[in-house]
Parts: sequence; C-alpha cells; structure tokens
Amino acid sequence: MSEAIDYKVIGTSPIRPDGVDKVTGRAQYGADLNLPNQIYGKVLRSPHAHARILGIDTSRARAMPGVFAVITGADFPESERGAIGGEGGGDVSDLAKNIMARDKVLYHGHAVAAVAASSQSVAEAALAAIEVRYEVLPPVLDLLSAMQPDAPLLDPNCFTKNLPEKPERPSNIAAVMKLGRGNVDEGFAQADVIVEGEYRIPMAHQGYIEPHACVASANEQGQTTVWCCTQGHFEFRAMTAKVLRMNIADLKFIASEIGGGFGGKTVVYLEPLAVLLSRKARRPVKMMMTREEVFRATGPTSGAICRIRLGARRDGTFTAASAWLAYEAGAYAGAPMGPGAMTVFAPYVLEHFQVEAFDVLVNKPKVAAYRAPGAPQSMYAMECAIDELSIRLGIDPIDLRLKNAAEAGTQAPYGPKFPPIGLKACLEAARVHPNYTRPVPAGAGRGVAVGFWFNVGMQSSAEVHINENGTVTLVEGSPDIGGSRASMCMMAAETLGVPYEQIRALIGDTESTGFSNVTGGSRTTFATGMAVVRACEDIIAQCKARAAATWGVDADQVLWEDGRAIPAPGVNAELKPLSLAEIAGNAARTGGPLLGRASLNAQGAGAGFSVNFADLAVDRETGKVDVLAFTAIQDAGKAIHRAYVEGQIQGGAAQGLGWALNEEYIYDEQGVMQNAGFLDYRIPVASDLPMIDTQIIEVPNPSHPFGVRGVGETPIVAPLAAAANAVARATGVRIHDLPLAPPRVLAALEAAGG
Amino acid sequence: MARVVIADHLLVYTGGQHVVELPAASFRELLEALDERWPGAREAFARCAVAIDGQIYQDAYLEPIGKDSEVFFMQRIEGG
Amino acid sequence: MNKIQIETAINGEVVEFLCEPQQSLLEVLRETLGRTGTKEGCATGDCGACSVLMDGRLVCACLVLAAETGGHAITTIEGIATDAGLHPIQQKFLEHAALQCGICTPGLIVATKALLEKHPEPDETTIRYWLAGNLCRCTGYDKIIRAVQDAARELAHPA
Amino acid sequence: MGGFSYAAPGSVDEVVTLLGEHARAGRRAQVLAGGTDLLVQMRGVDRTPRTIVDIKGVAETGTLRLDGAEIFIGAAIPSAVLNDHAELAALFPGLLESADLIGSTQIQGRASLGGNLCNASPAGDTIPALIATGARTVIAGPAGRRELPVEDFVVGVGRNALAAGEFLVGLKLARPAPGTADAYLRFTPRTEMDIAVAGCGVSVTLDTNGVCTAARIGIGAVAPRALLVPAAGQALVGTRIDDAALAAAGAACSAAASPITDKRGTADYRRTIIAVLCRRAAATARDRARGAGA
Repeated sequence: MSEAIDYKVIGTSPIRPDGVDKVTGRAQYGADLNLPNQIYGKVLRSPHAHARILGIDTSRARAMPGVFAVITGADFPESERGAIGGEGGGDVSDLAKNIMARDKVLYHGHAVAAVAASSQSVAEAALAAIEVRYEVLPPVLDLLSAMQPDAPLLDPNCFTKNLPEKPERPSNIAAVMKLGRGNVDEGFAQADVIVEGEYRIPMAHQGYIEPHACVASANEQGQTTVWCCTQGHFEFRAMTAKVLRMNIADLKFIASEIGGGFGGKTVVYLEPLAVLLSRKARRPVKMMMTREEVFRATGPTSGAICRIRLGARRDGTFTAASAWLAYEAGAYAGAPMGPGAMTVFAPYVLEHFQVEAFDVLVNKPKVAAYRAPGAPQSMYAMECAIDELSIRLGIDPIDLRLKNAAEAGTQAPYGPKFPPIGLKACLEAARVHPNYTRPVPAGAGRGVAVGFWFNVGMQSSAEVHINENGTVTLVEGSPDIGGSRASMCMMAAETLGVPYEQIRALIGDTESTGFSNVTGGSRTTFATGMAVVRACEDIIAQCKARAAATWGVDADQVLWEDGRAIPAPGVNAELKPLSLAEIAGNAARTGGPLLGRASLNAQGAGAGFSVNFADLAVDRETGKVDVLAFTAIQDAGKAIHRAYVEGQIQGGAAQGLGWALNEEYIYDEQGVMQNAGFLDYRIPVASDLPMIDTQIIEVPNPSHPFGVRGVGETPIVAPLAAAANAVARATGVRIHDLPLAPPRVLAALEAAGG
Repeated sequence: MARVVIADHLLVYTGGQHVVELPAASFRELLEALDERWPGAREAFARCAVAIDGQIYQDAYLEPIGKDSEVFFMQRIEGG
Repeated sequence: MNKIQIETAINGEVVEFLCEPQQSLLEVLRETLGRTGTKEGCATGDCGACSVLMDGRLVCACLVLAAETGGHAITTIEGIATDAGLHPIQQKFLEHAALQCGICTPGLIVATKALLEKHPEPDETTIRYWLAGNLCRCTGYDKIIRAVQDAARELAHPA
Repeated sequence: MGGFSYAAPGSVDEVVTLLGEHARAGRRAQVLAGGTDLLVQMRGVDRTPRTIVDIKGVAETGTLRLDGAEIFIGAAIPSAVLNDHAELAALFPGLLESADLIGSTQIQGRASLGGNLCNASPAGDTIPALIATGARTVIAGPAGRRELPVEDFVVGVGRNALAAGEFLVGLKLARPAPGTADAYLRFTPRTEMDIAVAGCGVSVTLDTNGVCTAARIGIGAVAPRALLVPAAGQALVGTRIDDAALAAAGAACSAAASPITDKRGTADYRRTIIAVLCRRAAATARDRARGAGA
C-alpha cells in the first residue's frame, strides 16, 4: 500500500446514489412509514427522578373507546441477565428495565406504561387516564455525592466491579478501572513543572434531528416486522428478541433512512414496546418520540469529573501523568469510563502514568454511546493541562505536543505498540498551516488540542450482484447515516474497474443480507468497505473463471483489468478482452447469475488522530464567546469520498464546539431536566459558526485494502479543549468547567479581577 | 512462550499477577492455558479485546500467536 | 371528535382533508395526507425541519394549525423540483455534499428557496442568519453555506 | 370536558361576541394570532381543550397604517411583514430589531407583536422595545374600546391586562419627533434561536445641539414583566449621552431589575448585563438620532 497509487474513483467526491431521494423528500425515515390499519403507540413517563412504583391502574385507559392495548412492566417476560453483545454494551436486564420500569423509576422520563390507540390524541388521553402510585425517593444527581458511601442507592444489588475483592456493601459506583505503567512518584520527582486541575464536563445529548420512531406489525403467530430508524437493525433485532424472549426467526427488522444517530441509535427504546403493543392490539403500531422524550429518556453521554496531574521537564518532556476520572452512567451501569481511561494519555509517550476511572449511577437517563464515547471528557482535561504546561514553559503548544507525540512503535497506554499512525504528520501539518502561522486576531486567543479514537472493525456482510447488462447492485447491512452508500459504491467501482454510476447500493433488511454490526465506531467505511472489496474480489475471480471457460484457457491465464477480463501476457493473442457486461450477458451459458459475497469480522482498525486549532474571541462585558476560525486536521488513513470525510470532520467540530460553549443537561433539585428542547438545549445554529477548514492527512492503515482508518468519531474529541484553550489564551483566565457559557465566563473574568 | 499482559481490571482473576508467560499457538489455546492456571478465568478473558503484537482484535478466537508474541488483554472498545 | 373540513392548495394541487381543531399542518401533511417529505424534528418551531411556504412565506408547519390553511397555498419539499428536473438548490446540495443524514435537508432547501427569492445574492452572514432556524447536527453547516452560495450564483447568472 | 374547536370570526364584534359567550358559559376560549407560542403551549404545558379563536380574518388586526401622526399596527401582523416595511424600519429601527429577533425566519413568518405582547413572557423581545417607543395598546371588549400604555398591559409572568371577553386589536405609536431614534439589544448565548437572558429597548430624542431632551428605556427578562425604567431615561436627559450618562442609565437598569436565576442565567449575571445592554443600546440610539436630524 502506498500513497502513490493512482486511483480512478477513490479520493473523488461523486454525488451519493441516495441523494435525489433525500433532496426531494422521497426518502423514508423512521416516522415516514404509514401502514394500512395502523394505530398509534405512546409512552407514559415518570414524573419523578427516583421513586418506587407502588401500583399502576390502567383500567380507565383500557376502557376508553379507541384504546387497543395498554402495557406496563408486568407485561414483559422476566429477563435474563447477561451482556447484550454487539455495540450496545451493558446488561440485558438493565436494558429491559430501562425501556419499561418494573419496581422502580430511576430518572424523570423513565417509561412506566404504554398505550396503543386509534389516534395520537386518543393515545394521549389514555395516558392521562393511567394512575400510577409512587413512593418518591431522594434523587441522586451529583456525581461526587453519588460516590459517597452513605449516598442513597439506585440499586441495592449493585456491588462495585473489578475490585480485588467483592465489596461488602453495595454502592452507586458500578465499576472501577485502573490502568498504569512505571512509577508515577518517580516520574513526578523528575519533573521541573507539575500542573494539576479538576475539570468538569456536563452531560450532553447526541442531538440528532430525527426523533426515534418505528412501526411494528405482529401477526397471530408472533411473526413480527419492525421498521425503524437505527444505526444497526441486526443488533436492534437481537436486543428486542432478548428483552421479549422471542425467537430471532420471528423478528424481521427493516432499517429506514436514519436522521442522525452519533451513537444514540445503537440501543432500543421503542421497538420492543411497539412489538408488544402490536401483538396485543393485532394491528400495526406506530410510535414516535417527541423531542422532549428524546432529551429526557434517550442516551445522553456522561457528564464527568476529570482530575489530571501532569509533570514535565523544562524542555517540555513529559515525565509522569495521573488521571482520576468519574463518569455518570445514568440510571444503569455502563458509562464509557473504560475508553475514557484508555484514551486520556493515548497520544503521548509516557513512561510513568496511572489512571483510575469510575462508572457511577445517578438518577439521570442511562447514557448511550456518543461519538468516541468517553474520550472527549478525559482528553479535554488532558489537553487543557498540556496547554497550561505550554503557557508555563513558554513552549508553542504544537511544539510541546510534537516533543511528546506517540508514533509507530510507541507503547500505547492501553497496552499494545502503535502500528503506523498519523499524529506527528497532523502536528507537522498544523505547525505550517496558514491558519496557524497568521497572527491571532486582536481580542482573540488561539487554542490547540489533539484528538484520538481507536476506531473498530467488527462484523459486516456484503453481496455483489452483477446485473445482466453488467451494472452492479451492492447489498450490505450498514445503515447509511452520512453517505456510506457512496463510499461503498466507490470502493466497488475501484475494485471492479467499472464506472461509479453503474453501481447501486442497497441496505438489506435482516432477512435479505448477512449480519452486520451497527453503523458506529467509525467502522462502516473500514469494515463494511472491506467486505465490499472482498465481495468484489470474489466476483472478479468468478468472472475470470467464466472468461477462462469462454476462451477455453485456464483461469490463471486470465487477468482482470479496467473492468475487463484479459488474457495474461503470452496467452493466445487472438483473444479479445471480455467486459463485465459481456460476461454478465453470457452468464446463463457459463454457470448462471453472477453473485459475489463476503462476510468478515474486520480486525486491524487504524487509530485516528487529529489536531484542531481555533480562534475564539471573548466579550469581556458579557462573557460571550465567538468562534472566529476553526481548523481541523485529521489522519483518515485514506479518504474514500473526500467531501464526506470533510463533512464528518466539520460535523464533529460543530458538535464539539456546541458541547464546549453551550450544551449541557440542566437539572433542578428534584432531578427534572430544565432544558429538554432545542430552544434551551443549545446546539450550534448556522450563525454561531464560521467555515470549518479541514485538512485530510493520509497515513494508510495497512489492514485495509485502500488504507482506510475510519473518521467519524475522532473529530468530536479535540474541539472541547481547543475552545477552552483559546478562551484561556484570549483572557488569561483558565476556566476548567464546561460549557463556557457566558455567565460562567463572566464570573471567571470578574473573579480574576476583570 | 507468549508474553501475556493482563489489564488491571482482570487482576481479580489472576491473583494480582500482571505479566505471565504461557505456551500457546493460538488465542484459543491461550484461553485454555489461562483457565488452567486460574480456573474460571476463561469467561472474563474471552470477553476482552486483545492486542497481539500491536494489532487489536475485538474477537481473536482463531488468531495465531507467535512464539515470541506479546499479547495484551484490554477492555473491548465501543463506538458511537 | 369534531373534525373540520378544509380545502387548500398543496404544491398547486387542490387538496381536501378533515382535521381535528388542534392538529398542526405538519401532522396533517405527514399522517393524513402522506406528504412525509416535510420532517418533524421538534414540533415546537425550534429546528426548522418542517419548513414550508405558506402563500410564499417561510413558516414552520408545526406552528400552523391545519384548520388555518383553508384557502391558502402551501409549498412543501415535494413541490420544489419541476418537470424540468431538480431545482438548482437541490442540485447544489447534492454536488456540495451538503447533506449527511438528510433529515434537515428538505427544510433547508425550502428555507433556501425563500431566502434566494428575497435576497438573490446573499453574503455568508445573511445566509447564516436566515438559515439559523434550520438545525443541522451532521455537517457543521460549512457545506450547506457553500451549496447555498453556489445555488445563488447559478440562479442569478444561469450558465 | 369538551373537545377543541376552531373559529375564525370576520370582525371585531364577532370576536368580542364569541369571547363573551364563552366567558358566560364558563368555557375556555383563546385568541390565536401567529400561534408560535400558543401551539407550543397546547402541545406541552397546557393541553386542556378550548375554542381557538383565530383573529387573522379580522381586517383591523391585519392593518398597518402610517398616515398622519399616528401609526397603527394590527395585532396579528407577522413580524416578517413589519421587517419588510422600509418606512416603518426608518421610523422605528429598534422596534424592528426586536421583531427581527423573535425566533427564526420561520417564526417571524407567523409571530406578531400583538401575540408577543399577549403571551406576556418576561423575556418577550418586542415588549421592552415597544415600551421604549411609548406604544399604546388598543383593546376591544364587551364595553367597547379602551387603550392602555404597553408597560401597563403586561401585569405578570404570562398574565396581561385583558379582562374576560376582551382582546388586543393592535398597537398605536406616535410618529417620532425629529431627532428621535430607538434601538433594541438583547443578550443570548447563541447568535439566534434563543430566548433573551436580558433585553433592553431605548428611545432617545436629541435637540439640534445633540443634547438629549427625552428618553424612554424598557428592560426585559430581568423582572416578572418587562419594565419601563424612568430613572434610566432621566439619567440621559440633559446630557449628550456621554459615557458617564450611559453608565448612570445602565446602573439605573441594574437597580430596577429583580431577576431570577434559571436555566438561562443567574440573577447576578442578568443584573450585570442589563447595564451593559442599556449602555450599548442607548449609544446606538444616540448615534441613530444624530443621523436622524438632531
């Protein structure tokens, strides 16, 4: 694999094959399907953050005209304990209780009952007729208080995992994780300068624009079809089967188009409810969350408290680092503290370090994956600490990072030695970038930060059908959130040697293609792309065999070039090349339809590094922060569709900036979220942002046929610290806590003497 | 003998032992060797991702392990 | 349920429907009339995914009662392309990769149409403020702004 | 409990009759203008059935009249229509700034000054701006018509001065005297799509020497209702609206404020920035007035 390879299609930016349907309103998203005879399902949610359910009376709701079914926790089978598997993480029994409370409600908005009725307004009236008696318990909302031994318990059966011995008493600390190497005391003793600080990062939501929605249709034998917006319909099928103790063979999941996920659509919320309601009502049931429900009851990511200590010699060499990381899990265990711990020091060479991380239950919604889960929180703290060090030592922040940057052969803090990685290439590119070498605008500060994510592989399937005129249909199982149909078609075009326009990609349902894990973990272009390439190689081998049969030569005497079978050098010069169309047209005579396929569990995902820098200005009278310029440089390994790679980087930057500047879950003392809507949960609007300049670095991943690393998650990691470091440099005041909302910034400026 | 490094959260199963050398030509054999050394450990280790000579495998059941390979057990990585 | 009979024009086609008094135009478009190109992101006027034109003026369909639309003309995303093909705004969104998941795209295209009818050659700031009511969570807006700029150029100076 | 119903009366009298019938029968009726607040409330905090009385079919509520010394703005005119009106923009740039800040372009396609006023949110953007201009409300009811200064129309959080059977027909504004200009500024964390953390409307009149002869300052989102702050206006009168006068006006706004701490900001923060907004808005109004024949 070398960068010098001259690709025809890879690295260009063609129009996506599903584009026209998406700009004309034809594309069908989660809530766009309406079935004949359909009724509407709605969920009754807890008005308390922490309470015991004493009783639920649904009799009035059941008696209402137009009400077809009512369900509560009692209608669910006793669920098994055990890992969900796949990307979802966590425990099946917790998942089951999260989608419908049993004996206790653990957050405001926790589902307690659901109805199916002839119209949405009848369904709403039926919810209002359900009576639930609660014994209200004190909510546990603050991370540090939740960790105290005398804190009220969410789960009296929760005993901290991964301790040397099983603890005697239950706790809200669901698990701890430790990581370390060398001797930190020795390392800190070698330091000329030590910086330390505590950083708080708020709970934040993925904020996809499409609320969760599905339609379920069950028949009298229990065979059920579910249409839904999901990052992975195979995993939704598995979760639904486990929660309802159904046979997977009785469940068919069809992925609609999906209006954003960012990790939040990797777990089920509505689907098992819709299946149960449909089974009871014997009619198709459509369920759609409101935006408020999305905020209150679907996966935010953890708020966290991160304490960092970092030591360095006068020349900038890091001597030691330690991190203490506490992550909010929400109502059930499963905060991304593991990846948080593994990423915090990942970009740097460190002989001595230790990390301690905690997964803490609080009366807030159960967290779900969100773009590089766990990394933005811990790496925010570390990248701020490095910036402080850079200021203290008077070393340029990029130079300081270059001095300590990991490279191929560096032992990563999480274990193995890095294969070829692009961190230094990104830092070198940043150092000479015109946006970095130009002067900082008056009144602004320029902040730098590094981002990192592992990326993953996992399971994917792909099929390649050669149509009778030589055009190509790809069938794969990865929902297309950001243009992946285009990149799949491009990799197929490059491999087969046929024009991009001759290829169409279809996302198969769970009965029409092989298992694939979720679109997530930055895995689709890497892993599903690898499956597509392998399936194309399979079809090429078949085509060569067909050509050999046609020509009466051995298969190894046929080569594949530019979409044609050609005789190998020295083989009968009279033979005319056979195009894919010719081979396909003759397929009936040479063995029947041409179908290639591949399935794999892709290993060797390439680590993704980024460098961001941003110019931010601060209004010293109001504390308002404006983003004047933002530059994101990232190693993509190889960019298949350049514009969509840039788009991933730009979108991640916007999400990271939103989290840094304004986004947060705001709770009152009773544990009720105060800003459950897009008006007060302030994601960036168009006028909040500048153009986001991107530069794609390509250090190929040796494990992928085209060098792909995966790009989707790394971009959200660095913007938090880049923004905070810019504000610190603009004002001379270091604010540790996010978001950098105007009241906080103004208070910090005033505390520092204006 | 492969050099096997145990992640901190798994030390519960190894009585605190951090590094161990075990004979194994494949990941499957390694799991058996671990289970033999520390009965009951297999399930916890099988749930982990591993890095074999720097390459991370989320599911490594059939992967070969070289004579001098370095194997790290680590937490599985998710993603958004 | 006391339903109301309404006759309105949607994308130039006369449409009759029955609605409940409190139902929004968005709900009727999507659930009654099968015009699902107009998307729901919030139903509170905060995201712009349901942007439509009412008598040529940009509005959120979630904040209009269906009952109010009698005798008015509604344009939805389904009415933007013509017999001649995609509208230049649609074409530019495709060319600039200005959509990722695509859920905000119909609303953005309708809003852009209203923008370019009022400001045929808007600067970047005008575009950003005009479209501030259309949330996009995927793109960071960069490519959307470029697509709108390019569409404005194309409409003002057809090739 | 009855269901929802929808009515679209064609005249002021019909609206008054309909509202009166409902009041007498103890049934709920609610006036609909742009609906950008009403529809959200009906879907969220207040789902109880009612008769929705759409006043957009009443000619007077859609009337915009600028003839003579008095300007009339019908209660149901969408702010987008006002924003497009060049003469109105020249007369009341500050008022139109406030109308241009109500939500998004989409919201402005529906939302009206009248609706913003009747909704009586402490943070309604147009209310402090209307207070600064000295606008008067025109109310129709069973007893005929009455007028009320805008600052007296809003009486509390979400509460206005309309009695049973009454509704807001429109707003009256005096054509500004020579040397008069207004400005409105609010503070929000985002650039757009946000609710004011604090807002300040200022109208000043300068004589030909640049000395301020009259000033009205309204503040929003820093008290249960938008307030006229006479002391802030007085701090400008008799000055050239120099830095010292601006500081005094700002301080008067802070002193008049009785803010709360909520999801949008702390009380201290609001008290601090209302002074900043007052200074900045007053400086803008002053600069405009200098250009407006002072």
